[in-house]
Amino acid sequence: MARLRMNQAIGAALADAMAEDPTVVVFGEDVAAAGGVFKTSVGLLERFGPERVRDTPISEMAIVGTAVGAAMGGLRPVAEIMFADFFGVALDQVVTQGALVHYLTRGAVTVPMVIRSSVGAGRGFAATHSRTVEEWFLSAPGLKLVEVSGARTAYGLLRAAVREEGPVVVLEPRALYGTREEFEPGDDAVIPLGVAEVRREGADATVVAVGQTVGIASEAIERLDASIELIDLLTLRPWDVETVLASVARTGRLALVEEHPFTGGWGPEVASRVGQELFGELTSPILRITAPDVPVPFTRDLEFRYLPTAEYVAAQLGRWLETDTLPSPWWERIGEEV
Amino acid sequence: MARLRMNQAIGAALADAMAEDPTVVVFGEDVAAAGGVFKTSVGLLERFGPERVRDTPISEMAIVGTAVGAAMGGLRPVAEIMFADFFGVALDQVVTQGALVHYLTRGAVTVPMVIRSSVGAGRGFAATHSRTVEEWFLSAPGLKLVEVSGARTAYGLLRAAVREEGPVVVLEPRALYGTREEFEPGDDAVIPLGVAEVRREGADATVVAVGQTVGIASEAIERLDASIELIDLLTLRPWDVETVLASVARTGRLALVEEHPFTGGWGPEVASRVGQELFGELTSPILRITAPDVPVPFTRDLEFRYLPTAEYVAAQLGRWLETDTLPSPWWERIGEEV
Amino acid sequence: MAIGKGPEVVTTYDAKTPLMRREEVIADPLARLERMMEIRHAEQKIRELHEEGLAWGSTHSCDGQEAVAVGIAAAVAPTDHVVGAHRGHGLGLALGLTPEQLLGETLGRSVGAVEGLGGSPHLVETSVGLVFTVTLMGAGIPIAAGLALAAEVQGSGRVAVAVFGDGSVNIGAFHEGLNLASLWKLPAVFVIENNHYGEFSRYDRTTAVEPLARRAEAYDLPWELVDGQDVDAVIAAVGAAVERARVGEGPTLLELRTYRYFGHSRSDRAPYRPEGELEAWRARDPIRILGERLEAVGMVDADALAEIDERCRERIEAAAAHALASPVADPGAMFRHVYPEPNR
Amino acid sequence: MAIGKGPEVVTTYDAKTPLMRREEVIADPLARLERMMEIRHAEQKIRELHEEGLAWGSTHSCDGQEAVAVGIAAAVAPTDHVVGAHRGHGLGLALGLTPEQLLGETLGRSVGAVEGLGGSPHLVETSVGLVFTVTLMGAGIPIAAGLALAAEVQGSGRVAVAVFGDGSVNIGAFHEGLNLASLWKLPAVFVIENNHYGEFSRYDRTTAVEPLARRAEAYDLPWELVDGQDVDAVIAAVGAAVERARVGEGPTLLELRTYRYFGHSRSDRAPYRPEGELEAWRARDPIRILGERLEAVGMVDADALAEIDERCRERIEAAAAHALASPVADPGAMFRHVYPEPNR
Ligand SMILES: Cc1ncc(C[n+]2csc(CCOP(=O)(O)OP(=O)(O)O)c2C)c(N)n1
Ligand SMILES: Cc1ncc(C[n+]2csc(CCOP(=O)(O)OP(=O)(O)O)c2C)c(N)n1
Ligand SMILES: [Mg+2]
Ligand SMILES: [Mg+2]
Repeated sequence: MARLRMNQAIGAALADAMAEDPTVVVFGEDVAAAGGVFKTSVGLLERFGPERVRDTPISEMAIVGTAVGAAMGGLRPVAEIMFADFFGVALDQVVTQGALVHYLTRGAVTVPMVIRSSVGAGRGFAATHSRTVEEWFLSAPGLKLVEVSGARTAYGLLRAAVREEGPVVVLEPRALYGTREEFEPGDDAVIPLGVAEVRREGADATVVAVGQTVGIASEAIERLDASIELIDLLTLRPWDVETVLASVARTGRLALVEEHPFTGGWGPEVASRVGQELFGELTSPILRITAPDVPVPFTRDLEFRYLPTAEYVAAQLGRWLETDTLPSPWWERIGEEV
Repeated sequence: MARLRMNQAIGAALADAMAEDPTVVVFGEDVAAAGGVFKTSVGLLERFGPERVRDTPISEMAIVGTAVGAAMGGLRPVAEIMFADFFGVALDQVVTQGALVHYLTRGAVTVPMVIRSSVGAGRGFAATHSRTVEEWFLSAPGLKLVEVSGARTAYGLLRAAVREEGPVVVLEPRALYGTREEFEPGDDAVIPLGVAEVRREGADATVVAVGQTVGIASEAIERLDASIELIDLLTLRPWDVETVLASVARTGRLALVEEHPFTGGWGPEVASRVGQELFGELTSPILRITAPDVPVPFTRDLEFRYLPTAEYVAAQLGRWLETDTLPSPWWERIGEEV
Repeated sequence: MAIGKGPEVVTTYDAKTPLMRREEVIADPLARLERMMEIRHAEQKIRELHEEGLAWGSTHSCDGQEAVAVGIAAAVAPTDHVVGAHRGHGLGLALGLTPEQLLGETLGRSVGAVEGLGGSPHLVETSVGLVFTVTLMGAGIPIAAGLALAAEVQGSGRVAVAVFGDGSVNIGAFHEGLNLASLWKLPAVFVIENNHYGEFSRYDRTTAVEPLARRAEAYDLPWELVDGQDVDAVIAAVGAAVERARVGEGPTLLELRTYRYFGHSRSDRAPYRPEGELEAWRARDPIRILGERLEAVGMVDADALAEIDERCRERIEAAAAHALASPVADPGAMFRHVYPEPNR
Repeated sequence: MAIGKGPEVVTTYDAKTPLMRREEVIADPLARLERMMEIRHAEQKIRELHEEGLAWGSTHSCDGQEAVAVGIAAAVAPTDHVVGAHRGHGLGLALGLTPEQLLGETLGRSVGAVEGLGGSPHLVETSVGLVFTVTLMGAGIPIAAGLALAAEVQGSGRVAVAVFGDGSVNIGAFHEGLNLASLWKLPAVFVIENNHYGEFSRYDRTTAVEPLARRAEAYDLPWELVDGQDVDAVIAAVGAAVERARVGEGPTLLELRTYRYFGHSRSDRAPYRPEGELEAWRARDPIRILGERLEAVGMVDADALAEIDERCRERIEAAAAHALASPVADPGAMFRHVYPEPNR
């Protein structure tokens, strides 16, 4: 068993993938000589050499475009976009080029590329470097999208992503890079895409979380005296409808804990679908615990007010379970006691 | 009263805005000398001159970035991105730069810019030129997003957008550019942002539609022998929650007619919110009539199979009203009689 | 290799595969002349099909630019990788695509290059290295860099070629892709097909440098300005650039000067052309230039030229008839190939 | 004009407004020297605050680059518009931002330039033309083009200046913005602050041209390579470019060669530097260069230099203390200014 930080687990996944398959190459801004700004690729250059591990200029469009082409040409590139907000300059290459190549060549050309990127708030990177932006990818035919929630899932999902025949975007909550988890790296640790994980079982309500909100939700649930099932969605496209529906059908209640602002993101998608499929079977309205619809504020107090904290999540879940009605979010109660 | 094609209405709105306010400038690819590839800015160059009406290179990032800066500097730019799919190379300037300037300058700098763009399928432009991509903007704090549904709303919303102090993205269904509507251009025709329009009243169900699906839904409703209320959402961010809730509270049923594929887009947003707010008050599950989760196919038969047609919408609505359960979408019934 | 075979093509009048068609163009000046005529007839036919209401959607013709397409096809090996752009009918046919594949795609039939699901700009035929056509301007440039990276890492000896228009040199992807390809000395060739207009704008009104290929200096790359109406000049320049790439000397930026005889797309009557410009370019018609050259050395005479031309006309007519008689894909097709099958 | 006033600033030790601070820098070489020392002390203090755990988040120091910041501030009018980037402490102070505004922002206090909601990179002070700082590389370039367009359409006589790093010349926005600004002959100045590294990569490993400013030729623009350690050289070059822009001769691309003494951001110990490089650059310290120059002409002596330095230290200490004693914005602040108030 290894006890790895999430960034080390990502490095281990990259190394194991490169060792397994000589067509795997890694590139991005400062991923080679420096091992990545978040230290997710330390040692790869030394071990696999400069042909397969490359630093790029600050050119996100070229980074993704080169990954698309390299994958078309028979490599399995794993490219890094340092902060997911930067997809704003390179989205075309992900969703309009890379994701459509297989369809538009009627299967003649595949694009087995992985684009990794860090997401989320909680590290003081402020408004332009803290979003999760999953909505940019959620609707893209041809693409798969995962968001890891710790060292183990980062390792397992990244290994699986590299083995996919089509393009995969892997989102990594940057607040978790330094957190540790114990697990055994290797083939058995590979986590198939498209399958959610039930993190704890429960009978009274189902909570679905993604990325760093998995840990937050878990902590919140521990504070409550209720039997709550916690699901880590892991893959956002295609998400595991069956696992979620089966759980909610049993518990009758669904709450989502989202880092994304209330409008958009993966939450409405899940809420809308479950609401359709389990119409009449829910005992309370679907609760969405989210960030507010504002840019991520810098100052620490506000950033951690913006992010749903375990305390806040516990309070919201508690009120909801007690009353079977939706508690208003904190921002509708500014001035009142929270 | 004028009977204008939608592209003419847009040209009229631009001309009226430019006449009203000397700080309004218009630029984009081939919008000046040629009057726009969709003929939405015909005659502006002749009337307002080359300082205020400009052709740009094929440089979407520069187009939007220049609009951001021009707006910061005191102009009211209306820039065109020819096809909304092209925002894939310029999204950063819209959501990470333009939309955040006011927040990050604490109100000291405003960005009164409008970015117009054509969206949608139905014209044989194929996979990379036919998406609606509203999800790229829906979650962006600081941004407003509208989608017009014909000549009258195109005129009215564009005029309102130009008068906004903050950035607005205006989506124009390109399949409607050639369709005509009768209305009186001028100040009274301005349509405030954030307000949905009830297109027809009804008691048994509420249908919400956006862009070209408004007309499709309207035609579908006419084929049905039921009392259906039709709401044209018009503004997608912030959308008119009140109008929709009031209607659905009365009718007890909500169906959405969306051009977007099933996953993502504005639909889940509305469905999720209404499901939360009117929990227990709906008499049937929320129906979403959408395109399938695939790239837009080129060949005509398939493109019009991909798009929800009036016939299909009528059939789905009819089944839903009859059974109060969700009819499966056509793609789950391939092979069966549709 | 991730790139498999293209779809099986049912040909009517002759059994030539794309690869055979390509080999002819590489080997034989007469075949090049014939291919240029074939392209001209194909464009003419596509216009007719649109006028008759038999074809739909957007389409971009390349009449006048045939020497660029055929020259590239002759200078590049079928095992090299080419990324084209939206105005790709000529490049497709030149590289080896059959007329049925082109006409079928334009008409949205399942016999088309990509089963009619992509439409006229989306021509792909992997057996001759036409691996993708990119319809967002410049987006193919970093993709070609990536193909070249694959070639380099694999040591395959392949070269990657991106072909794009004069209007596509002002987009970010051009800049980022060329810089990266130069830094990594990738085996790539970047070809600006300067047909003088990007949609309705003359290139000198949108690009602040002349000639366009001079931008290569900003990336420390060699460049050349080439007569795009002379297929032999195109072959020489592209061939030299391909050779440089293949021996590890890195990318080249070429600008091939040419001209499009018709509008940007179907509806464009090109009112923006200065008077006399079209006529001046028609006087340098690439088919005529090659035809006269081959006549001068006795490889053809007027009768032979007429005969070849007629053969091309017939071939295109037959292909169109075949495509028109072919089925449209079933609705299930739009669900196929969205995602590849898992391989392990 | 859409640009209103910045937030009211409560100063402690002196009542100088940003505009007064800016006017000093424009008028007086001694004030420039003092401002450079102030910047150096501010960076030192910010590092300390981070080490003490009093500041949080990412921050980028510019020790060694002071002459670039102060030279730009002296050459550009307060009514001109400047778009900065993430490494902007020096540029902010030079343009007139008060130390409280900088320290307050870094510490996330409401006394900060943008109420602590933006953080250390987001320094704005519209009263001196610092209208935005852009933290995505190169994104400020087309924005500056837009500001210049506004100036041109309004006939305001303003010039727009974008300042960005060597690492930001390979991003699409650079290419698109420069081409557009050149075509439209906009009153803009584009300044590459080449501090030799973009994060951990030396500029010559990521950019395929030397010097970087030569890229101007790809846009038919004039360019100059400037000694960024000599504030007077910076003033001369930026001043000339501003003048060209103001009289309608269009944009210029400048490359100011400088060096950052510390790592890219807090955690970076800069192991990638070649041995001796830092020392060589420290030997060309911009504060020393100007100090010696002013000493040589008798404007200061060693005592005076020590006094100015001490004054700067105290000013920064006072500003830090003031900021630390100031409140953090209330949660409601994150909801304010997301959207502007409607004006009609
Ligand atoms: C990024 C992007 N912007 C705009 C367009 C719309 N568009 C399609 S073709 C075209 C003109 C391209 O000109 P050029 O590159 O010269 O190619 P040509 O059509 O002359 O072959 C434009 C602007 C696009 N497809 N992609
Ligand atoms: C588009 C984009 N890509 C990457 C980054 C991450 N990043 C922040 S600073 C930086 C280095 C910038 O280098 P340079 O332009 O030389 O400025 P310097 O830090 O040296 O002042 C990078 C890559 C970013 N902010 N934006
Ligand atoms: Mg062209
Ligand atoms: Mg730098």
